[in-house]
Formats: sequence, C-alpha cells, structure tokens
Amino acid sequence: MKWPDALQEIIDEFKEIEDQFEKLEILMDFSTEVDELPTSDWNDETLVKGCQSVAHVKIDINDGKVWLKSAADAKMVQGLQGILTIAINGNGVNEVLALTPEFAEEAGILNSLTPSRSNGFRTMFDMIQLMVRRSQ
Amino acid sequence: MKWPDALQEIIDEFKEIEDQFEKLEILMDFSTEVDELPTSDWNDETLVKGCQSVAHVKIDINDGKVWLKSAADAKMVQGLQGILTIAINGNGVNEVLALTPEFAEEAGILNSLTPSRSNGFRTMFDMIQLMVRRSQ
Amino acid sequence: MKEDFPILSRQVNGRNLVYLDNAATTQKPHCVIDAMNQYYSLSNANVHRAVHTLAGEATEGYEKCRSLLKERYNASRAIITSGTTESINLVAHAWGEANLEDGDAVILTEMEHHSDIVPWQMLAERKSIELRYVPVIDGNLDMDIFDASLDGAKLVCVVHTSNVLGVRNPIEDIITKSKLAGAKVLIDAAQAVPHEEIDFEKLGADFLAFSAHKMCGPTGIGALLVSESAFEKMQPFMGGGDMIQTVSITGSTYQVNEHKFEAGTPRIAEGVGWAAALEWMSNIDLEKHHSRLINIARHVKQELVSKGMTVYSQLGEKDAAVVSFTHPSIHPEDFARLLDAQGIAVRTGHHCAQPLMERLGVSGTIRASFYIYNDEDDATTFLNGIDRVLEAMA
Amino acid sequence: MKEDFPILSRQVNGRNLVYLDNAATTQKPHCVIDAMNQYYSLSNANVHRAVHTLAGEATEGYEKCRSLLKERYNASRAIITSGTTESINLVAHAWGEANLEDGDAVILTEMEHHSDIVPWQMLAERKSIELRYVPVIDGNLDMDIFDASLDGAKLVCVVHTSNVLGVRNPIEDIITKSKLAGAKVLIDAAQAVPHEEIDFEKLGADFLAFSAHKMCGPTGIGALLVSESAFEKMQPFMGGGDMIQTVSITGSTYQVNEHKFEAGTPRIAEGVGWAAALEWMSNIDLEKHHSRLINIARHVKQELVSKGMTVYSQLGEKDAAVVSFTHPSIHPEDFARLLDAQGIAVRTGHHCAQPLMERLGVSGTIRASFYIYNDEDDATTFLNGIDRVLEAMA
Ligand SMILES: Cc1ncc(COP(=O)(O)O)c(C=O)c1O
Ligand SMILES: Cc1ncc(COP(=O)(O)O)c(C=O)c1O
Repeated sequence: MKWPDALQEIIDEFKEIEDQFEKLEILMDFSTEVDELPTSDWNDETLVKGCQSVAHVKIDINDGKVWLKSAADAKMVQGLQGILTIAINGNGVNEVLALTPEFAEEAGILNSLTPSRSNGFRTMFDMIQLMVRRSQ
Repeated sequence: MKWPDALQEIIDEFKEIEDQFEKLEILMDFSTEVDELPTSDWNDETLVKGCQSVAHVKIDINDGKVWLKSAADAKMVQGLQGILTIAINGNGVNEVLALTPEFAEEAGILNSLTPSRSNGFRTMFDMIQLMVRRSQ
Repeated sequence: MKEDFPILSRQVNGRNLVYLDNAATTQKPHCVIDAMNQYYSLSNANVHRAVHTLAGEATEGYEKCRSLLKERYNASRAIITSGTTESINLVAHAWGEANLEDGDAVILTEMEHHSDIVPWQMLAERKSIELRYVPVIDGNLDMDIFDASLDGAKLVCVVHTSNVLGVRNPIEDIITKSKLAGAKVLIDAAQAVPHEEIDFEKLGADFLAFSAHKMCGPTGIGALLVSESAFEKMQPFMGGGDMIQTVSITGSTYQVNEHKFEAGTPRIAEGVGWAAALEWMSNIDLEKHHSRLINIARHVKQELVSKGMTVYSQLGEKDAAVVSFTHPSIHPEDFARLLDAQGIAVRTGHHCAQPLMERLGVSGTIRASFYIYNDEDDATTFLNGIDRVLEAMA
Repeated sequence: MKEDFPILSRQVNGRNLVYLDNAATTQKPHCVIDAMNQYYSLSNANVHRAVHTLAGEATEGYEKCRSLLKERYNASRAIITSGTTESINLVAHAWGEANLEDGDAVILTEMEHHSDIVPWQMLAERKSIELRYVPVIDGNLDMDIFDASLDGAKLVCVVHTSNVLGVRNPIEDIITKSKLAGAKVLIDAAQAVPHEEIDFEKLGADFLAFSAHKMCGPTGIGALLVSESAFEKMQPFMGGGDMIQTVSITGSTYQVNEHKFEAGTPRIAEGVGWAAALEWMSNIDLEKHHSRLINIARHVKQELVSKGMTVYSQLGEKDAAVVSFTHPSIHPEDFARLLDAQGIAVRTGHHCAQPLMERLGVSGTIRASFYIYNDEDDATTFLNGIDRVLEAMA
C-alpha cells in the first residue's frame, strides 16, 4: 500500500529502529502532536470503547478538511493519536477515508502491542473514519 | 505375597501365556468352575454394583468353611468368578479374608482389563470379603 | 494419511493398533500435538488483559481458534466451551432459563445422546416444561410424529448425526419446519462436524454444538455457534473473570461479545491446538473421505450380517461410517475384549444413548466407527479379528 | 530449576525473558509438556466406558490426577472442573441452589477475585440472598466486621491468598468461626496451592477451589475439593454423558461419586498433564521456596518505594511474593509496555478484583508476581528495567 507522504516518513522512521524500547520512546514522542480534546468535550460519543486505557477522539470538518482532536491517559495511546493527527489533519475527507490501520503494523507499532491493545487501536481508527463518514 | 497353592498354580499358568487372546481364552475356560447362583436367588444384595455387565455373588459359610456361588452374563466375568471359586471354596474364613485382589494383577489378568472393569472386579472381591465378615 | 498420526504406528497387545472407536474420540495429527507443545514451550501466558509479549501471543493463538471456527462454519458468534456437553448445558441455562416459560414444550428425539437429554430433563425440573420425544422407527426419526409435535414447541433439539447408528437426520427439513412453527433449533453436531462441511448461516439453526476432540482436536474444548437473534437473548451462565465489564459490590455489567459466556481463564492451549486441527482439516476433502468410508462401512455390514450378526446401522448415502451390531449369544464386552487382544479398538455399551437402546431392544451394541485415517486394510483386519472371536467362542 | 522450563530460555524483544506474571498463570516444566505429548501420541482415547487398551490407559491417566489430588490435599472428594471459576460456579449451582433459601446470607470479601463475586451476585439475583462484603483495611480483611457479619450467614466465601496483594488471609480462624456459626466455607485457593501445602481435611473447609494452570499444570483444568457433608447435599449441575447411571425418557438417575459433576467427555489430556505437574511438585519444597521468594519480594518492594513508587502489598511472613505498585505519574500500561520491551513480563490492570481496586483508590496497579523458578537475578533485571523506564519517562 502507498501511504500519504507524512505517514510514509513516520513508517520509515520506525522501521529504522531495532530496539523495542527505543521504538516505544519514539512512539511516545508523537504524543506532542496531539491536538488536545479538552475533558469538557469528553462524552460517551467520544469515548473509545474496548481500549484498556481511557481514550477520546473527536472529528471536525472545515471546508472539506478533516481535523482530529484527541486525548488519552496512557502515553503510548497519545503517541498513536499523535501519528493519526499527522496522518489526518488538514487532509480531505476522501484521503482520510482511504487510510487503513495497517500502517501501524507496517511501522512495527502494532506488532509491539497486544491484540487487545491493537484492537483498541483498530476501534479508535474505525471510530474516526465512521465519524468522518457521518459528518459528511 | 504368597498365595494359596491352588491360586498360585493359576497365576503361574497365566504367566506362561504371552498372547493376550489366548490369555482371555484361558480366563473364559475358568467359567466352568463357577458354582452357579440361580437367578431365583439374585437380589439387590447379591448384585455387584459398578460392574459394567450383570454379575451376582453370594456366600455360604458351613462349619467355618466358605462357599461362593456366583453368576454373570459376560464370559470373562464368569472366568474371574471361576478363579475366585477355586481360591475360596472350602477354605476357612481367615484364609479367605487374607486374600487380596492383587493376584489378578500378578497373573496379568487385571492388566488386560480396563480400570473400570478392574474396579468391577475389585468391587466384587471386596463385596465377597464383606459378606464373609458379616456372616461370621 | 496414517503417518500424520503418531498413535497409529503404536502396537497394542503385540499387534498394530486398528482404531475403530472414532465416534468416541478421534486421534490427533502431529501438527496438533506440536502446536500445543510449542505453545507451552514458547508462548504460554494468560490471555486478554496483559500487555506483555507472551500474553499477546497467547491471546492471538486462542482468538485465532474462534476466527477459524467462524470462518469454517460461516457463523457470526462462536462461544468456546469445554465441549458439546457444556455447549448444550449453556443453551439450557443461558437461553433456556431466560426464554422458556412454564408450559412451553421442548422437542427432543429418542436418538439423542444423553448430553442432549439430561440438561433438558434438569431444566424441566426447574421449570414445568414439557419434553416431547420424537420416536425412532427402523433407525430413523418418525417425521410424522415430529410434525405433529411442533405445535406449541419453543425449542427443537436434534442430533445431526447419531453416534450409535451413524444416521444423518433430515435436519434441513427439521430446521425449516421448526422455524415456520416459531421454534428455535439446537443441533447436536458432535458427530456431524467430523464428517461433513457445515454452513451455519445457511442451515438457519440457532445453536450448533460440537467438540474438538471428535474432529482431530484436543480434549477439553468445544464450541457453540449461535445465531445473532438467539445470541441477543442469552443471559450469562457462569460468572467470573473475563466475562464482565465492571464489577462492584452493588452489581456487575457484562461483556457484549462471546466473552460474556467464557468465564475464567479460558482453554488457551486447547484453543491453539484446535486452531491447528482446523487448519489441518481445511486441507482435507471430507466429502471424498465420506464416500470412501461409507463404502467400507457397507462392506463391513454385509460381512457381519453374513457372519450371523444383527447390524443396526442403515448406512444411507449421507450417514456416517458407524457400524453398530450385536451377536446372538456372545456378550458385547467379551467380544470387544477379544478384539482388543488383537489390537482392535471398538466400543461396546449403551453409547450414552439409553433411550435409543431401549427402542432397539438391546442393552448395548458393539460399535465400529471409521474415520478419515481408516482404510480397507483396517476393515479386513477387523473382519479377520471377528472370525477369530467367532471361532474361539464357537 | 530454570532449565526444567523450556519457555524460560526464550528471548523476548531481544532480551532473555524474565517472567513475573505468575499470579496470572505459571509456566510448565518439560515433564508436563511431555506427558501430554505422550498421551496424545500413545494413549489417546475416551475414558470410562470402553474396554479397549487405549481407553484403559486414558482412564488410568485421567483418574490418576484425581488420586494425586486427593492424596496431596488429603481430601476424600475431588471433582475435576475446568478451573477455579467453574469450581466456584459449580458450588453456586450444585450446592447453592439446593441449600440456600430466600433471606439467607452469604459472606464475601472485598478482596475476592471476580470469580468469587459474580457467581454469588448471579445466585443472589435468582434467589433473594443477602451478600455481605467484608471490607479491607490497610490491605487486610477487617476481622471485626467479619465477626459481626456471621450471624445468619449460611456460606462464607473467602480468598485464601489475594492475587493482587499476595496477602494470606487468616483462613484457619475464618473457618473455625464460620463452622461455629453453622456456615459452610468455600476457600478460593487459586493463589494458595502454588505457594503452600494444604491439608483440606485438617483445614475443615467445605469447598476448596483451584486451577492447574497456576501451579505448573495445563490450562483448561482445575478442581473442587468437597467435604463429605457438603458433597452429600450437592445436586447435579451440568447434565450429560458420564454423570448418569441411567437415562430414560421418563427421567434419569445419577452417579454417586465425583463423576456426577463431570458431565461429558472430561479433560483427559489435561488430567494427564496435571498429574505430571502434581508429581513434579511433590519433589518441590514449597516452604523453602516461599521464604526465598518472600525475601526477594520484600527487597523489590523496598527498592520500588525508594524509587518513588507506591507499593500496596504488605508482604507479611506468610504472604505470597506478589508486589503490586503504582507510579505517581506514569500510566501502568506505559510502564508495563516499556518493561516488556526489555523482556520483562508483568501484569497491569484491575487483576479481576475491581472492588479491591476501588478500596485501594486506584483503577489498576502494576503487579510483579514471583514463582519458584524466579531468582534474585530476575529481581535485579526487573529493578534495572524499572530504572530505565524512570529515566525514559523523566
Ligand atoms: C484468587 C483467584 N481466584 C480465582 C481465579 C480464577 O481462576 P481461573 O481463571 O483459572 O478460573 C484467579 C486467577 O485468575 C485468582 O487469582
Ligand atoms: C452425538 C453426540 N452428542 C454429544 C456428545 C458429547 O460430547 P462431549 O462428550 O465431547 O461433550 C457426543 C460424544 O460423546 C456425541 O456423540
């Protein structure tokens, strides 16, 4: 699969790292990329169910461009949200809907997460795309 | 363990046979040694419970000597009863109470039977000794 | 095929094992044994909740079993249980308690295995439920009586393929009629899944129960496939870890998926082993084996009859290769023991189907059941073994 | 010791595995893996009813597990189940349904595993039974409230050793007082049997539940030990093959021994594997390991505290070597994942004990649990791993 350039760059960055600990450190670094969803905006609709830690996501569409706001209590989940923010923010609806969660596997991030967590990630990913589809 | 002579002879006879089929044939031959308990004497007290096939045993004590009457529908069980008849009939109470069911293992008969069946044999054996103890 | 199964090169009483007790349990190919071995040697951990690598691998291994089941049988819900028996008890408790009411009727058949009778008798004691048994005539279900029993029935429980006679019941017909009458349908497929491909969605039944150990998988694990409409109506059965969402001293909330019915640490290694068996079986052409085996069974039946035996199996086109018979005078257990002395494993007794025995007018039968690794040589050895028994007992 | 366990020579994320998730499940020695391997390769058959050689061997292998359990724990009744969770559900159904009445009280504790809470909540929904929870103060049961709760209680359910805190409860005292008050006692011994010798007769409890997988045995199997007086009062739970004496369409009669509660094809290979584990453990001096491990755990606790962690385990003389802790700011899952990246397996979360979590005022902890094959080197690797995490997150 061909990924958007920004995402491809991230994937390549992860692929270069061998040590798992360092990989996770880099993942956590992406948490700074998150456009924070303030707790006042948290609700049942924004809550990612099936995730082991608390995570929330919300989508805004402006002029056909998608913007992700998110929050999580675990740093690694924030990191995943940060990567999603880069992959999504400012892109068109169709580009966002063309994304698939497999990029995390290709980067070797999902491999390092357990199925229940990766299910959490998939759930989060699916939720975002559903939100985009619904807001159209 | 030292067995009564008659029993020891039987054990030795079995030990000489290698082929399992022949062993079972010999076992069935002992069915002719059974002193038949007529069906009219069958009741809940004589029934061997836990045996997969129908089997009945009854004890008579005359002048301190024990006599076994028995019946079964399966030929192999009759064979076991036949051996018990030889080991028991005409012997004193104490001799009968001194017997243990292990002789069947030593003869390689129990080995050829499944645990549930050997349990049936043990049950039958224990029942007989209990009957002897009670009739004293 | 035989070389895939380590046990089949074993000697019993000095002879090569001829294993004809497949309706009781089947043997396991190397790959199944190795998969469990490997699981315990490399990935053993508890599943679902932990984040460490082993736990991830264990969870993947266990959940793979579920995905393979759903895929193979085209089912949207696969609850993993300890076997057919627990699967049926699960229906009686999780669905029966919540959806059957005093006065409702449940249809069973005289051909059922005890595992598909006793749970309903027990439920009938807890609630006043009427149990209607469809009789067996000439080795088949009496479909006229079945039709007549449907009125007022809320659930129909029927064995797909009999473990005693091998008869394959007209379950498509039964399901269609039951649905028309508004009854849910439970299929006991313990003997079916080893012998034919099943499309659960297409069949249209509500519950399908089976065991891994009868289809080359490990002991201690089985499944219950459930239709969405029935799944929605099921209440939790056993309580514990993994089936809850939250627990507090004021009450608990439950998982919404299959985990709701899988309380406690699940059968992890067993799931891994069954997954290996399912993958192995996906390369087996069951239909081809079926026609091969039914021909062997028919030949065996013919020979047994000519040797003076009474054979109870009809061995119709779609029936499983199960040959149940008795001898006019030789006790079944003597018979089986004399076969065992020749390395031949068959079963005797009531086969956990006493009502059927009663109908057949016997206390037990001798049963030779053939499976995919059995061949004509096995049949020949078996028939020669029979001859030796007949000679010895003459 | 480590060389007995094949998995312990495995690498995880490029490091030697340090397995500290033993309270979730323990690893298996070679002999256990081999025993199951051998069973499937040489003796696999269904148990109890058949007369052929394999069936005899399979039955012996399975029933040997029961005899070893009775011997090791000095119990006259050992029912084989799929694990602690099923054992407790069995008590709730087989004993609870028949012996508890509307208005009766059952005592639980806040320290219970969900498996010893949810079955009782479910029973309480079927009947109006009052559940009384003994609170936890400073990591121990509030025995004053326990004493005060006894009046009118028919059953006391208490965890022997906590899977979260490692605390070993005063169960002798609890049993004595409960008996005096006329209540039956169920002990959740899932975490106890791996750590100390238990004499069931001497303890005087009525039910003792545990799982094989937490004591070097296979998944999918466990046991319930039962006193004679309680056994007599138990009604069948699941129905099916092997638990009946006779079945007819007018009703059924049941086995009188443990088989009454073991419906369907049992966990045969699992029984064989567990028997091997029990034999292996009979050569292990649990007491010696216990004092070794509690010292390691105390050292670890001290270090964790000095590194700024909050440790919830008291680690008293008889407690299990379970160290539960949190960091003031690092999320437990991040912590566990960064340890896993270094090959160290620990657990995080609520450990299926949410009421206890609530009492401790946390949503979850990180738990390092040590077992007989762990040594000081493992503790050192773990502590170094912690340092690396703290540095990275600083
Ligand atoms: C104290 C305690 N009770 C019960 C259980 C449940 O055991 P299982 O999941 O093996 O049924 C566990 C383990 O998870 C436990 O630690
Ligand atoms: C038709 C049928 N139903 C149910 C069962 C019970 O299966 P299990 O003992 O694996 O629970 C069997 C096998 O014994 C069977 O043949």
